Amino acid sequence: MRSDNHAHPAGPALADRVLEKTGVDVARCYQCGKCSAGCPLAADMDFPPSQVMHLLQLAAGFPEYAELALRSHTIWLCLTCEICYCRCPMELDIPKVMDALRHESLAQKKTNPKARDIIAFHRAFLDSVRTTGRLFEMGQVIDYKLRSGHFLQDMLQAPWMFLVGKLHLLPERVRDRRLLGRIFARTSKAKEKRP
Amino acid sequence: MKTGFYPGCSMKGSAREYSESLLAVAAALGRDLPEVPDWNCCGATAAHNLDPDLALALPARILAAAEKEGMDEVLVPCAACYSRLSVTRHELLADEALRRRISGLVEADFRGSARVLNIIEWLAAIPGLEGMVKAPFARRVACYYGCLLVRPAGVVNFDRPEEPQSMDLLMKKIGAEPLDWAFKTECCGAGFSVSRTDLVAKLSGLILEDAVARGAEAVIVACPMCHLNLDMRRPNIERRAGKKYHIPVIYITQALGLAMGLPAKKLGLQRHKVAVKFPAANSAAKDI
Amino acid sequence: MPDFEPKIVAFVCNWCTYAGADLTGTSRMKYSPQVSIIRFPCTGRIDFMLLLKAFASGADGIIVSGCHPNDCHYSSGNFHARRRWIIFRGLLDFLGIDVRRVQFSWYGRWGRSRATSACAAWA
Amino acid sequence: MARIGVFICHCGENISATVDVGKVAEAAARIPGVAHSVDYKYMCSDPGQQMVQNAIREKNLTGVVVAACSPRMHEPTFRRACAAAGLNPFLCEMANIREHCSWVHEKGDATTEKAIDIVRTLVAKVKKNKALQPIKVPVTKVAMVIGGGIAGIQASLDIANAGHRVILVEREPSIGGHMSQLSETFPTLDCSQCILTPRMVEVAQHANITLHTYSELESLEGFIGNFKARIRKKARSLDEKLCTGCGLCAQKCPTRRIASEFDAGLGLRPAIYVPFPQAVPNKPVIDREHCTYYLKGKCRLCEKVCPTQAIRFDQEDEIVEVDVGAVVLATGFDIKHSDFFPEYGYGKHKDVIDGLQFERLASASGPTLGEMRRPSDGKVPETVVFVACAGSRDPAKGIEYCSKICCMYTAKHAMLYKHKVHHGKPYVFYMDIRAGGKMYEEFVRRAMEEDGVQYVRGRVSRIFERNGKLVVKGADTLLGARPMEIEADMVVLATAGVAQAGAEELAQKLHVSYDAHKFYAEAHPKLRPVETNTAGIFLAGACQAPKDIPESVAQASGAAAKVAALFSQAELVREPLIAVVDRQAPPLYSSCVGCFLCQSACPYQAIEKEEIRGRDGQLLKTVAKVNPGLCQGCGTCVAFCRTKSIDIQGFSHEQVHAEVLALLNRGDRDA
Repeated sequence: MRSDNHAHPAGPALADRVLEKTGVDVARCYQCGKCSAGCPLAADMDFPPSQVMHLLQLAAGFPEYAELALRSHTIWLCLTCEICYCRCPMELDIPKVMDALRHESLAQKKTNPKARDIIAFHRAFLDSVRTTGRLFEMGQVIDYKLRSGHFLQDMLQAPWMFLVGKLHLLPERVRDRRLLGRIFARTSKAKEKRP
Repeated sequence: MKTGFYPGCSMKGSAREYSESLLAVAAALGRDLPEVPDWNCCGATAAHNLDPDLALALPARILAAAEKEGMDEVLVPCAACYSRLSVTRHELLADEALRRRISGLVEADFRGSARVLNIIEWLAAIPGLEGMVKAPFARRVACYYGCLLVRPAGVVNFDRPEEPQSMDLLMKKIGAEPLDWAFKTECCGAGFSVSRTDLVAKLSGLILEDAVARGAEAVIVACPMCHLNLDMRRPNIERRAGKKYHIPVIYITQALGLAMGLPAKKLGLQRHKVAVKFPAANSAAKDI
Repeated sequence: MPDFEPKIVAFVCNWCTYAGADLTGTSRMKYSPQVSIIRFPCTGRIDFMLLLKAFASGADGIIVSGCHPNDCHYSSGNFHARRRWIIFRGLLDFLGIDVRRVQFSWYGRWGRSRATSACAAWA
Repeated sequence: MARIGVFICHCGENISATVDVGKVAEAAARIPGVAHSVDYKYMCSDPGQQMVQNAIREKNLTGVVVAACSPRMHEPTFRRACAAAGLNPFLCEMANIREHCSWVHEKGDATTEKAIDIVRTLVAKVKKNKALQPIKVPVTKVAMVIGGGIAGIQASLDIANAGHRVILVEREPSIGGHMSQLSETFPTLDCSQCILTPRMVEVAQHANITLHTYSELESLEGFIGNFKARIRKKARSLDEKLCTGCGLCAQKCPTRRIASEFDAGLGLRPAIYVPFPQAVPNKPVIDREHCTYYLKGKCRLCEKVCPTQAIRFDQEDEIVEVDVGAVVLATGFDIKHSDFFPEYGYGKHKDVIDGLQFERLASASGPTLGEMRRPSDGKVPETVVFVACAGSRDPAKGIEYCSKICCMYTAKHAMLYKHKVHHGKPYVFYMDIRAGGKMYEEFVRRAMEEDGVQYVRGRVSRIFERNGKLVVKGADTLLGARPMEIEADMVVLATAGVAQAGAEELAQKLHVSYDAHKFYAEAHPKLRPVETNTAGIFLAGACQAPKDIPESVAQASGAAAKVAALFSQAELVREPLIAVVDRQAPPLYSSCVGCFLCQSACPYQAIEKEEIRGRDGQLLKTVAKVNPGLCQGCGTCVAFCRTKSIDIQGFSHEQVHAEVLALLNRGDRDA
């Protein structure tokens, strides 16, 4: 933990919450830029990974930097492909930090508008798992279209997929679906409690 | 040593041919693959992106079910599921309090006694694979590992995170010529296949560009998501790159099946977007 | 016994562990004041009967620590110490003294952090 | 009745900040036998020492305990002060209430109690101290320098010029070390071999220096002033006296395709070779692992062409025994090679080279005779990327330290490349530029401003080959950390400086301690950088930590000065903390029963047999006797002795028992 002899303005700073949840101490990052250099999507990000780490480093003294990190497009573009963690000289688990920032961004409703489709896809994915226990691809695509509004997307793919037998019309269900329901209920309740 | 089998959702849907070819090969090798009873989805990227507890709960329930069934190891052919199950097992074994909490959450006592195997580990452990080869798969191939088979290294402890060789060695065993290429473990765009197809077109395009430039005749994959992006998204890739890539993308189990002389139909080759054909002559195998 | 304050005596060799403890000081690493150090030229010099004397005089725990094998300033002192320790441990059992009350270990010259952790682990 | 003086130091506030020094002084005063107890702000200062001396005289104290810092710090200071006041120095002990108490515990009663415990322990010990006289030991005024790089050469020359004999042992066929492999050196760009070879020749021709090349230290026994070294002269398969160094054998040798170590694997050499033209001694060596004669028993061409018949195929390794008084360790360092980096291709790309290989490419005596040609196809590289911090400052790769010299030689490499390929485009990927030496910063500025070297701030994530080019994936954190790719023709990795192979084994032969990275440990990082904890063994150069040539030379001269100081005394005064076997009046003469277990335990063979004869010459008993010259005071014999007849002065049974009892305040009753 940070040495506790200087007080924090508004409770534990974002960096401390990240440390507590992921065990990653952003103070160890010496901004060598190797993660950004290897990140496949860094060019599309508003803040490449090394800059997100720097935002976290300064977030304690500058709350607006915490905002930039939580409202960034980066944390949704991150595919957790683990290249950065694999090559980080200080062995910092950056994908895990991104996960933690995503959870906080969702909890505080600060998700970047550009990431709407990505989040819609993940929500649709989990809807299918909650209801059937598995991913029912057809159902998930429909749910995604309703959430994202891209009704015409991949219209040409569907018939082909059906023809080659890759598209099932009926979902495969898990027998103990009620247990799945209870698991989802417990985890979403836990989410409310978190800051 | 009881080996369980966790197919994962995509092998029942968009990656049917991966499941067909795996089961065909397993049957030919006389290995039965009992499924984990009443298995549920591992949550893949969606779960750990949105909810930390759910990301651990879903895989924990799967592993607990496998343990209850007495399975010592579970074959997980899909790289994403393999990663989620491995990470969950690693984190729950490292933190007793977390293990107890997640076990409570899924109402099953996760012990971590079942090891998680990926497809290459499972195939490599089968003795005398070379002996089963009837029609050597004599092609120049680019073995594509993707991200999650070899990373994070501390968790999966499989092969090398940079320039892995295990799939190359397997392909050499069945007569192929694995190429030294530069995109073995670069990301294909994974879960953005539907939500950000443009990014998949970019990343998967780079992969195909390098494979073709090196003279590869096929890309070998071991993950349904990579196959989906590299094969089914080919039109998007080609539209963005402004050029055609005729290189087929096949699963390692399909390549193995072909080399063992199994019929193409049983291996699901007809379900590919990019037809699995190879230019004339240079291979003894007849044109499929 | 919430406020049980164990008295721990550390018999250390001058070249590695004593120097290690000095460096623990220069780096201001904290550990419990219950641990006190008695300096010997080498662990080879420590007569293990002295440990019984220490237990008899009220020591709760004892640390015996010197240089890593092959690093001994006198080349072989610590080998003799290790052999004596193996026999002495049997004697402790025989006498009914809990072997865990004695910790025998090597702290190399750079092991100041381990010197701290051992003391901390004990106290 | 003991009259002990206790002197408690505040050490400024290093001690008084957490220890109530007044209370310790009061408690000390109450200990039986303490006649004087006082605390003062700076005991080690002159007034502090005066207080001790005055107290000794006024209260004729029989013992002194100074409660302050570690005995390893100021024990000599206070023992000298006591001696000056007429008290035998070995009746003065240090109670370590700083490093072992005030610095490591929080302020509070427990800390003060512990300080009092420590003082009481040492007071109990001092009461049992005896007055001892130092031992005089002869000094062999011959120094052995291990390692013939610039540090070893400088140390040898300085010691030899101080009038003492030097034995220089070098593992390679020639002295010169890494410096002989360099092209030009920063910050002056003067040619490395031009400034080095004269020194090498001076070493070869110096009357006081005996040079053993292609040799390694087999073992070292003894102690400061009295070492006995055994040096293994590996067989060169050559009679050095006959050989004139004409080089005919190397020209004619048919086995020519062996990777040259001197050229860092870029050039080739024959089986019988001289590492480089200016080698000292300029005598070839036969590489028995590759020479056809040793492999298949054929050829022997070199023997036929040698004008002086100097080839000796049946030559054996030779062990040379020498007595030396001091050893200087100057074994240098090595660097990681490109195969150490998974993300840079595990060394499979021929054109991804390390710093030493670049030096060879740039060197006039190199495989490309100084022309800038890349190893794979000999083409002149148009774009070269230099990667700083390759392996250094990388805890993930087990090397967390900075190797200190790479920023400077990387700037130099970029400049040398630009001087040789004017239209070339050099890029340097860096994290921080560390150019702290004299004229260093100006040198790096010159590289940027005059030679147009492009510096990109960021670490390279990956290097891979794509249609003939090396793609360097990096990012510039000063431009928003946008990933960028440079298609380079050649990449030079400024790899981490690490310890030499075999550094650990050598350290164990010399009982010298070393750190986790196998760099030798200096006695004190700031105040005794050229000494080790082992008396008589000194350090110079990069074997202690990566450093540049100026520092290595300075350290070498420092070590040489230490050796010269050691040799300036006729005899060496050694602390009398040695073993003594009990002697008594007849008829017992000694409690020793002559089992001689102690003799088998003694690592220094310092225990001899002494026959005690009656007046009529008849042998009464044979007892053990310690040779004060050999005994090092380790005390192993003491713990072996069944009858407690042998004891170590300074750590005797009485003293140690007193300490244990006092520490556990089982009170030493007697006054």
